[in-house]
Amino acid sequence: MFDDRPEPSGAEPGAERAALSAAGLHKAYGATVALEHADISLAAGKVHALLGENGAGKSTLVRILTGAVAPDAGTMLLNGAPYALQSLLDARTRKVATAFQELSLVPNLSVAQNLLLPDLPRAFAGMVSTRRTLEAGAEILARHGLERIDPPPTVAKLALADRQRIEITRAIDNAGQVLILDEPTASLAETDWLFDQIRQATRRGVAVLYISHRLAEVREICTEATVLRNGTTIASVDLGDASDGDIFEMMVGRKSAHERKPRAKRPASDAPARLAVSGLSGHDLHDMSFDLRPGEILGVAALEGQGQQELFRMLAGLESPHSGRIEVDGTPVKLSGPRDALKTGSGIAYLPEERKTEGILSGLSAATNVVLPVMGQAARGTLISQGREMSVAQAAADRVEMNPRYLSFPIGDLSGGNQQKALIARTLATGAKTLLLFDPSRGVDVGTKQSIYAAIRAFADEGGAVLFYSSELPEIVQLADRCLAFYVGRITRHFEAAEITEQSLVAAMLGHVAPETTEGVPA
Amino acid sequence: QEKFKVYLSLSYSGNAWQSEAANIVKALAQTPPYDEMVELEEVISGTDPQAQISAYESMIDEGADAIISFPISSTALNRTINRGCEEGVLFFMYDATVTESCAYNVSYLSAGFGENTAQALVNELGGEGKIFLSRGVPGNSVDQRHTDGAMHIFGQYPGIEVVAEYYSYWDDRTTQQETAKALTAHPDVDGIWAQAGEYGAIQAMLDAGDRLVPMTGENSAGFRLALADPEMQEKGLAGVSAGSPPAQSGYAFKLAMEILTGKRELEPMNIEYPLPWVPADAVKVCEGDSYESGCNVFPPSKVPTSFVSEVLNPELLPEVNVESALNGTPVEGAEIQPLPAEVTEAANEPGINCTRCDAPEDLYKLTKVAATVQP
Amino acid sequence: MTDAQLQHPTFHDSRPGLATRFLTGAGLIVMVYVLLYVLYAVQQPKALTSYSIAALINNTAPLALAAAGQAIIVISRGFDLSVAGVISICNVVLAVYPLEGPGGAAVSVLICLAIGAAVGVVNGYLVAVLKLQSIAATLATMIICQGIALVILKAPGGWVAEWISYEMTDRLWGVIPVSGLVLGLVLVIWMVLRRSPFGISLYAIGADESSAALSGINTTRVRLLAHVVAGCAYGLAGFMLSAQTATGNPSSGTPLLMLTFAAVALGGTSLSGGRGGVFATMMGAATLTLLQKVLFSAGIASFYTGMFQGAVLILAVVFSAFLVRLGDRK
Amino acid sequence: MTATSKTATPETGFTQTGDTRGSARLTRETVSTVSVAILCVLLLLSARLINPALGSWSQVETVLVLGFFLVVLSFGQGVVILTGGLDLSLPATITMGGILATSWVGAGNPGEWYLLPGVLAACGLVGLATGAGVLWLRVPPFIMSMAMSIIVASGLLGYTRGTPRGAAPDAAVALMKSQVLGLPTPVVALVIFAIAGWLFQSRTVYGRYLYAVGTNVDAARNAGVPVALVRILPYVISAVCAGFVGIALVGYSNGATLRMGDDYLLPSIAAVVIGGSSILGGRGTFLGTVGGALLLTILGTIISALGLEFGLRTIIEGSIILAALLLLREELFQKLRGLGR
Ligand SMILES: Nc1ncnc2c1ncn2[C@@H]1O[C@H](COP(=O)(O)OP(=O)(O)OP(=O)(O)O)[C@@H](O)[C@H]1O
Ligand SMILES: Nc1ncnc2c1ncn2[C@@H]1O[C@H](COP(=O)(O)OP(=O)(O)OP(=O)(O)O)[C@@H](O)[C@H]1O
Ligand SMILES: [Mg+2]
Ligand SMILES: [Mg+2]
Repeated sequence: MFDDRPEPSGAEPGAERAALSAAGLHKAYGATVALEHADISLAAGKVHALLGENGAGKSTLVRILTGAVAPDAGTMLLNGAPYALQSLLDARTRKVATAFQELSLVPNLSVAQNLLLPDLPRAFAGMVSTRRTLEAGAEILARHGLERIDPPPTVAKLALADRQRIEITRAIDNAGQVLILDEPTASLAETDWLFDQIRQATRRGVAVLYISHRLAEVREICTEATVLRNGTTIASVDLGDASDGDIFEMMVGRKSAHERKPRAKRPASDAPARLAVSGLSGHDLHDMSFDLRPGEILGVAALEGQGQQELFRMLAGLESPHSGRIEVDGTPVKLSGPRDALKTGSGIAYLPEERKTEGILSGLSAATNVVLPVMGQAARGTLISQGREMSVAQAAADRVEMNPRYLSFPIGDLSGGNQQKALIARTLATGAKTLLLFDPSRGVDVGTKQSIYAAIRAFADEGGAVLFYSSELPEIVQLADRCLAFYVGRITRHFEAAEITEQSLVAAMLGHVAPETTEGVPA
Repeated sequence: QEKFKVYLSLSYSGNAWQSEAANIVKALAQTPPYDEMVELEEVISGTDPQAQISAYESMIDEGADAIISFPISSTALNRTINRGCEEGVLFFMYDATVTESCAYNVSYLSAGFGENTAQALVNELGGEGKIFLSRGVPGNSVDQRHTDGAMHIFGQYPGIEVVAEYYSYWDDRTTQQETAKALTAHPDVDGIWAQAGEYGAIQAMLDAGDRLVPMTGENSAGFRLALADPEMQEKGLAGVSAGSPPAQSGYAFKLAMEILTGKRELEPMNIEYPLPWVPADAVKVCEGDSYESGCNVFPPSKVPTSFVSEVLNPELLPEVNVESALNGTPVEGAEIQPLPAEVTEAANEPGINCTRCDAPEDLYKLTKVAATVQP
Repeated sequence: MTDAQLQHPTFHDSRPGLATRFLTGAGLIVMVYVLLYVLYAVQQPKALTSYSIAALINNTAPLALAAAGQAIIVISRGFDLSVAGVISICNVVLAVYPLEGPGGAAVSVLICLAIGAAVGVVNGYLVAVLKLQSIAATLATMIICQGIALVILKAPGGWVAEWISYEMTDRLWGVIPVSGLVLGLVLVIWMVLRRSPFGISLYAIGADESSAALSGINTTRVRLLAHVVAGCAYGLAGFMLSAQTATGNPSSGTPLLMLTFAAVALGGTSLSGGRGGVFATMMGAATLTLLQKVLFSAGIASFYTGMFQGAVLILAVVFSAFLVRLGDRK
Repeated sequence: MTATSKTATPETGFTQTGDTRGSARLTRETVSTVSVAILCVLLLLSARLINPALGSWSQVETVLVLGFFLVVLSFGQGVVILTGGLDLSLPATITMGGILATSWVGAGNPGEWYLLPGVLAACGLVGLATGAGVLWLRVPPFIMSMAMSIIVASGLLGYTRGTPRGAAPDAAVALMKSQVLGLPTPVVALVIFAIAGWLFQSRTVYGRYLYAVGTNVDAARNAGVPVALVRILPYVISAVCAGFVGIALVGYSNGATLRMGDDYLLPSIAAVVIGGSSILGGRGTFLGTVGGALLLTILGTIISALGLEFGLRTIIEGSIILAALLLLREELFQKLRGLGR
């Protein structure tokens, strides 16, 4: 099975001498083996993709390469010299920098300070010079085309996407030798900025390790790839001569299960709307009106921060609209919170945006995380029966093809993708007839993505209604029956199934008004 | 004419002792003719010396004529008191004392509670046996003085073995729990020397087994009644009730008033309050509301077991009764009676009522009992 | 919810205005203090004499210093109960081994700082290196310290050096209280610390330790250092307390324990870390001591003063939190 | 939250059945609970070295009787801590329970069967106020409960004017002084309470909610947990527990004082933390807490049997607590986890 694993020396396709190479890395967390036997080798000036299913060990490998965790076994070389790390700082001094998937910015420090940590410019008496910090920060931002972002305010005040940009910028700025990006696009709607930055870096001769579950992206920016499966390097390939099918097979160890079937046309049902929104306005929302019918999958396409967060939060009862009406199953409602939303009418279940801070309950088992909204079902009388909890959770897990083995783990120990699966399983488990999914496949591997799509479709086919936002246009194209495009808090255009193409979506997302609609803001 | 401004400054309130002492003063201040002459204000500043210092400062600023106080520390307040004296404020400390020489101390501390009760216990035990020391508050000078006195006696009797020594914070409940703990290690104890909270020790003994031992303690109604109770004596209880009398506050207040009203020149600064001393056979339950005809404890129907009996004093405080002690109310038709002219001066107790002074040789001399057994 | 703006091409400054920054900082508590002082002065004219002011500051100093140390720990997202123990030890040491004269005083200060630092190192090691929960670890060290204090001095007594007890509570040229100068000095030191990398890291680990670590901050060192610095503050508090009470008491620190937290909260420092400051905390402490005076001169029935203290505590916190939210909203 | 091994779940997963990397077996809860229990026993046995009379059954009985108070208290405290709060109002609420029990109810009162619950309800109101302040006024629990403590305490001071009156209700005395199956009632009560408390925390829906909210309020809200209820109720529970302890204490020592609660605050927190809970919430089991409470009580009885001066005793006590904390450390647990592989 490891037939085509390369020699540690690094004689992999199309590479001159390896900038950074690692061989035989092994890492176990207590009883959980995250990495079995990983080899990888990056070439200077090249972008190398690291592919693998959720939980394959990518982030663990990343943590090792950056000194965040120490490997139990294995050797690492940087430019031929042994590369042994005591701490994160070591990596930094060796000019190896990382943008982590779970961002590593300090919320209550200013953008500038975050960019410059850990060593900030000094004034007299060893004090940090605020002025020079801001200047340096502004300078870095400018260098990476983010003049838009203002150095003084605290990171907490930024939108998730901008936080990710800062994280990336910091990494790129510190990366003299090696740049590691763990799912940099997880919350970026468009990749142009990122890819520019990466290309600049490679021009400087920096070796880049790029982790993503979006093959299209990977093919666009990367030349070669290493595939991890179950913590073991399966192969290092030249992306030129590997088809998606090959890669999928290497990742999962079997032929692709789901072919991309064209979206099954559903007769636009005339059943009363599950969810009807009219004239909804709020802080970032202006006069939204649309409705969502049973059996329908309604997509939302927008650059980040166009009001979609607020819309979803309002529909989940987390924020109250300034004006406008929300109707569930034909009756106007005032939702006081997600629990209330679950209980109103046929029920509304919500998948929040930020997995780490709004989604998972890290200490608790994945099973508990899945079953929580309907704990009652797991209880015999007043007492919860472990058995039932498991079986309820498993039923839901199966619908998203999540390995039941993970159910008994603390969810915090699962890989991000598996956490995401668990959260979707939760929304399905609630039995709600309407789902609000915010970026349902964020940080999820190709195979998982297909199973999640399948689950969503199946749900809709059973008469469920789904409203979802996605930062990936292909996802919308593939999944949505209808689609709304937002720009600065307004619906710029309604798409019917046929009209949904990436081009038209992009236009609408950028505020270009389609001929037929009148309102909207010119870019 | 304009009333005297008198402050009553407690460190903390919350146990029977403190509130009885305060109530007596309140009652006296409402008893004619003082009701016309005194404006009394009570201040509870808490267990923090800082707070009492700040309270004194405020009282001085308010132009107090006299401050009657239970000081939280024997030394921490000195500088403030000194300033007060300069501004002509009269300071009277009761029970606990201060070492500042310009303040009056009215206290029984010098009367030898520790050594006398210790000797009484030794006598009961015939000079040998295992005993517990149920002490007061750790790091408190009063507790230290009592214990030193007691150990001075116990030290003379090789037959006496202190098997456990614990702090009961002068509180029934704590005494009971600490005694219970000590009993697990020493079920065979022969006697208990206790400071306030003594009634808890009795309950702990009864919980542990149907057995009591000779013990000395302070003045809780529960303890006195138990001492006199034949049933308890059956079980082996014997001993004496002595210790800190809340009545000191009343005495201090009356002295202060007599000075303010010019009825008295008070030479000695440290005045000794006589040590109450009630052996089992001397316990007598009162019918009325005050200590007439030698009775010295009130029945449970009138007071809680934690009630400190030595709050009344027929010759020093004839004006007040048990109701005054419980509620701070004056007695109908009572009038303030003049105090006996002469006062007993207290012996020097370095660090307790004087600074850089020498204790008399006979500091621990026995005043209430004689040794009936020799070492 | 400001995502939309961030998409606008127009340039946005989301910094709170000067006014709000003042209000959300030490401003509120300063105003409260001034207000209370006015109340106090109205009822008690003597309140404005330099003596009363000095007396008040003397009274405040120990709590203010102790609370300052506590604030540093709270900002780094911890609790420190050992403050009670450190103060007690310093107090009994100064009372049992008095060192006369200015020289003696200097040595005494150093001793106190050393004691505080030592305990701080132990706490720091337990919390930062051995990863014990701070509240638990410091509970243990507090108990141990109180034991040590009792071993050094069984019962209240002993004498703090005359020089310390008089000079440290005196007024320079009959006006400026020395204790006030000490507080000022500590503040200056904090100003520097806060702007030092240590200070910034302190706030960082308070807000999000793992991110701070991934950002290259040596969280272990910062935490350890924080406990040492705090320890020194406690030591100083013990020194000032001794100067004021002029005597030793093995349990002198205990009453200050809860008060330090009250002061920290009054100062608007959030107990969940990453926010707040030492100056505000000191003002909080000052407010607590002043409150006693005000309630006294207002003639509140002594039984019920607690009610007012509690209420004030809640109100102050509610109000400052409200202002902070105003600031954020802007 | 027991962990099942991969063999426990046969190849039901659609994908990645090839992932044969092992999973954790022991949970930190079990480990810390067990080790606290072991520590208790060791401590009891080692006591014999100090004094032969110790380690006897009678000592165990005393420990359990005295431990009863702390166990009940630290249940309330633990529930609050589990949700990421802290309850400093225990001392005042204990005292309140005691004072009301003696002054409202008192000895030989036929109405005690409804008056005593009334007392508990009154204490519950204090908790309700604390919880409300924490939730709606957004006052940090630490401060809110501290303030409530000060307020209630001074209220009681005023109410009793400094002298608590009356004697213990008969029911309270019966609870503390009677025997069941040849055991002191408190001992039996403790066992029942421990089991009930554990089931409540670890096996009921509400219990799970507690863990969820303690782990991450926002995530819990998104998961449909009734956050408001789950954040307020613990303070009520804690206050009721405290009130109950107040009544029990009154029954034990037949009378109330205004300071009867003071010595219980720090122990109640220590018990929870030693029992392996996180002070930040979301982690810990009640059985661990029970262990912690008993550990502290045992320590107390042994310490007081040492013939040393108080200072040294205190030092030893602190050191042993510290030792216990170090033994129950996260790292050690991680290592164990590694062994359990
Ligand atoms: N700290 C940890 N403790 C226990 N298990 C861990 C820990 N970190 C990672 N794991 C486990 O190691 C495995 C590999 O995790 P890792 O994050 O490297 O996967 P991944 O390839 O990044 O997955 P994804 O694609 O979802 O990000 C996962 O199954 C995870 O459960
Ligand atoms: N120190 C730690 N303790 C506990 N869990 C940890 C620790 N470090 C990492 N983990 C968990 O192990 C998992 C590693 O997977 P991670 O989410 O990093 O993979 P990923 O590749 O970034 O996710 P994805 O690719 O699905 O977006 C994470 O879920 C993380 O929560
Ligand atoms: Mg990952
Ligand atoms: Mg990832």
